[in-house]
Amino acid sequence: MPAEYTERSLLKYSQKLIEMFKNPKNIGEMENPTVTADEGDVQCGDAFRMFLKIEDNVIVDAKFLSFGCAANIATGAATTEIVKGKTVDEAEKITIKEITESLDGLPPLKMHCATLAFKTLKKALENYRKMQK
Amino acid sequence: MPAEYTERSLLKYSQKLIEMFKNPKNIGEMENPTVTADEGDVQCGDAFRMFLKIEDNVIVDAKFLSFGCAANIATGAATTEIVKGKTVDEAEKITIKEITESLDGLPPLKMHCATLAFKTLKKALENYRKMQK
Amino acid sequence: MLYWDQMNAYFDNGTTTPVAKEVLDAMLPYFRENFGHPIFIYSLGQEAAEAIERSQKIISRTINAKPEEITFTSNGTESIDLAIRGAAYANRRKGNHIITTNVENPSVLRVCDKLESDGFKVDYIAVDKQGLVDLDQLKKTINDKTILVSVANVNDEIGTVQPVDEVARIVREQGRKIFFHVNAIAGYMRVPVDVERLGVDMLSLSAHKIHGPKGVGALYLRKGTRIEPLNYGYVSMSGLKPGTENVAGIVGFAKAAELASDRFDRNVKKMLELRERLMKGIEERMSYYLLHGPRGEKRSPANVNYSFKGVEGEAILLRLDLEGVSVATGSACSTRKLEPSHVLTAIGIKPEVAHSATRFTISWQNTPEEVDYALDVLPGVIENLRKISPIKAEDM
Amino acid sequence: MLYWDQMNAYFDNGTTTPVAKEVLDAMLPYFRENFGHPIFIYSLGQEAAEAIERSQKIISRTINAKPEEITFTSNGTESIDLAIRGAAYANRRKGNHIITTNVENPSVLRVCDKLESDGFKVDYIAVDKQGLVDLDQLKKTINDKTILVSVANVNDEIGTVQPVDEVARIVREQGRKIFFHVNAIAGYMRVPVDVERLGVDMLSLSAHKIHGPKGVGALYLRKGTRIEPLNYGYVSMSGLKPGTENVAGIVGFAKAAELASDRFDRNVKKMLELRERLMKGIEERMSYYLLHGPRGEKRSPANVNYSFKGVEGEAILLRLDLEGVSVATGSACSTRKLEPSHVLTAIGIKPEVAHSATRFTISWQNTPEEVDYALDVLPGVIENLRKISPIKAEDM
Ligand SMILES: Cc1ncc(COP(=O)(O)O)c(C=O)c1O
Ligand SMILES: Cc1ncc(COP(=O)(O)O)c(C=O)c1O
Repeated sequence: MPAEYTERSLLKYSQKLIEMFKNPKNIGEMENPTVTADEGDVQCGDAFRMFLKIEDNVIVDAKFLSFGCAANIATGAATTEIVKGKTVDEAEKITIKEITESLDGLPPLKMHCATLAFKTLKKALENYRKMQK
Repeated sequence: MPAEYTERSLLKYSQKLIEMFKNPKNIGEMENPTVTADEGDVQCGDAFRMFLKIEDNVIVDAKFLSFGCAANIATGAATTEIVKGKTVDEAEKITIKEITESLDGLPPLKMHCATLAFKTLKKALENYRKMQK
Repeated sequence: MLYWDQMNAYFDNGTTTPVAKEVLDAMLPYFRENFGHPIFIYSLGQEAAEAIERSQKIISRTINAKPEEITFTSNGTESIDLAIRGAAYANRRKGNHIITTNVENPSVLRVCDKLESDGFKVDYIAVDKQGLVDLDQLKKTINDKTILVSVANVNDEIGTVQPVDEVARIVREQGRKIFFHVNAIAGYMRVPVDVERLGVDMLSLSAHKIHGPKGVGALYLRKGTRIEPLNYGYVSMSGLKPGTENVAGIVGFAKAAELASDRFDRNVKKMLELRERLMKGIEERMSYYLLHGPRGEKRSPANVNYSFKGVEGEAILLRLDLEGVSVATGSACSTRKLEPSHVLTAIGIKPEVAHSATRFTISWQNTPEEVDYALDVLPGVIENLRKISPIKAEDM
Repeated sequence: MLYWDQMNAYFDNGTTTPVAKEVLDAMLPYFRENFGHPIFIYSLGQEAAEAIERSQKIISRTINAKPEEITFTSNGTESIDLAIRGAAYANRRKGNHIITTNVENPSVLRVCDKLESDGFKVDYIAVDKQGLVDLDQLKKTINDKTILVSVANVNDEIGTVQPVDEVARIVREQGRKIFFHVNAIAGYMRVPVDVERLGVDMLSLSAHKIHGPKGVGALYLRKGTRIEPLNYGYVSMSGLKPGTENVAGIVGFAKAAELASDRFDRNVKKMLELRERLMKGIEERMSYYLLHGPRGEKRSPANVNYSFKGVEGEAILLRLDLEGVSVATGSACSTRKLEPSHVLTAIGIKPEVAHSATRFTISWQNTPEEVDYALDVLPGVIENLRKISPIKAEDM
């Protein structure tokens, strides 16, 4: 990154993200999920698990666990919040942008956290499709 | 001068010098001096004139004029003060050190001012010796 | 110990200014309450970082720049060094030729000395009798190897307002990229500065010349301009100035800039009135004086500089100080090198007259009463010193 | 907006400290009353210069140096840069080999990176599991080309007190002159520092780690030691730091040093008591923790650093902040590089455990009540985060 510009913006959280970190929605273990998916790498300092309960192709509940930073936890909460109530088809169309925008953006250096939540969701949905076959 | 040391001491005046500058003794024109001497160089920012009144080989009065800085004026006052009452023989033995010590020292960069006052005194005494021949 | 007397009329604002009350008030919370470190991510740290970002915004607005184009430094000298050497080193492969003028601040000149010892070639454009840079000579001096031009918008000694927009046009006319740095330290909040209108790449500022704290500067660096850092270490906010920021000082600088900018027109009008009152008073009451620098619009509203012939400047300065009037001098005796001011030499003043130069620098915080007090004291001081001088004023 | 809460227990004194009340009081007169510029010769300027000289005297006394051996800088990072690169460039012809350790502060490491890009060779001595530098490796690494050794007396992350006197002895044993720099920023006023006993050539200090203001540092430079300046410009007091000084900041630094030095023994005793109270409390109440750095005398009285397995450090830090407890972390997530602390890696901590590192840094201004408050809050925060983690602490 260019030396001549301030670098602080690279790490700075939005107020909305902080709020979501303070009271993260949908966090915790789920009993009897329809599907589960894991992503991340403890050595890299993050690990993510997502649970979906799906009935009639509709995601009726979503929860997650996170070994990660505030951005990790907040994006997990945001992602599960977005998918709840959506059909699997709809959920498959969700973009990373939707997730980050629901948190008023992420600092550039934390984008990988949103990617992690997003990837875990995709993996869970894939697992679900496989189960259906 | 070495870059690693503070340089301020090179310019700093003693309280005694400042006092002498505030109320310089023996300053002004002298009527009917026995001898007069000039030293210095206006282009270099200093010019100095000394008047001595000598009776029976004793310096009964000394005055000076100065186009110069505070150190110039103070050393002029100190020099004339020191020679007053001395015989010409005694005056010839005066050193620069005596002059500067009477002002609690001069900052290194101002030593040339003491030299100037001293040189003018020597010149005046020489002029006097020449007159005597 | 009567010597260090109560100050009555401070006219050395070109050297430094007292911190404004509002500025100190703005700084205070950043010492003990909002004392966080900008690099860290918890609440206190956020407040510190945001204070610096707000300060960037405020300063940038006063020169029509963008917030991210402002880097804070530890003084104006550091800004100048960073701008000039940073740009020179970054463009080493494009050329080794630098142009400035022979009336620049010692900081600029010493940075250029260093560059010469590094193998760069520096040309110093001459000025006319009023201190105005010779634009024809500038045009002729620019060549294929030229990578940087640095000029002050206002001369700090004699107040000349340089035609920096014409300098900028000449620099831009070259077709290829030549870096243009303006040292705006003496001109800031005295004359308008607009980096967009000027098309300048870099511009240096200092807080303590505008009633901000000492030890805080800023460098404007146009977006996309790459210069080489001069210092290294962990980066808190800016890679060009590593290490922990003087947060309170930066907040104080921004407050000072905001105050002065909000009242810019009023301040300039006031300084002009004080300047004219002082100049008129001197010319009416004194004899054997010589004004240095131009009159009228080409002179900074903050600067008055006269030689009072036949007396030495340091003696004038110290005598005025005893009366509570603070000024500066171009005399050799007040400098380490014992040479008269290079600026006065450049405008053709004889050394024996340069030694008598006495500079009054005005701020918007000065009053007509202070001017009148200085005018009451000055004639006596000069007359007194002339009486004890072996040189006659009329002979100089 | 409850997030940026009232602070209850500030334990990030290793990052920065609030300015002490007496320090601010000492600084205040230098903003608006004694606002003179040290370079000028009239009364106000004299006061400013004398304030800086007094400050040199005060700081020098705290490390058994001479006043003229102290140069003030704009932060600790600048002191380090000036010491290391200044000495390296000045001794370029004698050799190009520099030795430091692999647990130095990022400022030292980035300065060394720059030197490597300038053609110097830098060797990083390893440390043991407690962070103590390997003296045998040091001895073997010194060679004919070695011109500089730089070591911190206290590690800022894990509190290891280095045997700098043994390092100094090894350096001196070489017969020829090798410069020795001690980064004493984390250790100053936590462990004794005596430049004469150590025979150190250069030593770096920073004001904001001892309840002084941010943006002020000092470099001790042994009399007769020649280093190359890194910055250029007009010189006010010191040729190694050109430009106008942060006079108030320097006065504040000296006051902070004087306060801390006068109460040094008492302060150390107090910090030791708080440190032991905190460590005992953590080890009694928590499970699956790992202490980083040594116990007892080889640990700074100001440092406590544990990993709480299975939870990420940034999350701990922000959760504690919500409760009014300020700490630092070795987690990758709180840094720009997204790598875990190089210090924890150097002492052999696995990345997944390093991510959980939580650093408490104590000051003499902390109280037992603050320690107890932190101990009340900590178990809940960790338990809560462990509950939402897919990784089990016992598996790490
Ligand atoms: C024109 C000019 N340039 C540079 C400087 C140096 O700035 P600072 O005093 O902040 O180091 C000054 C002030 O002395 C100045 O007037
Ligand atoms: C050991 C150590 N070295 C260097 C520094 C940098 O000093 P400063 O913050 O004054 O730039 C710090 C503080 O962050 C430190 O703890």
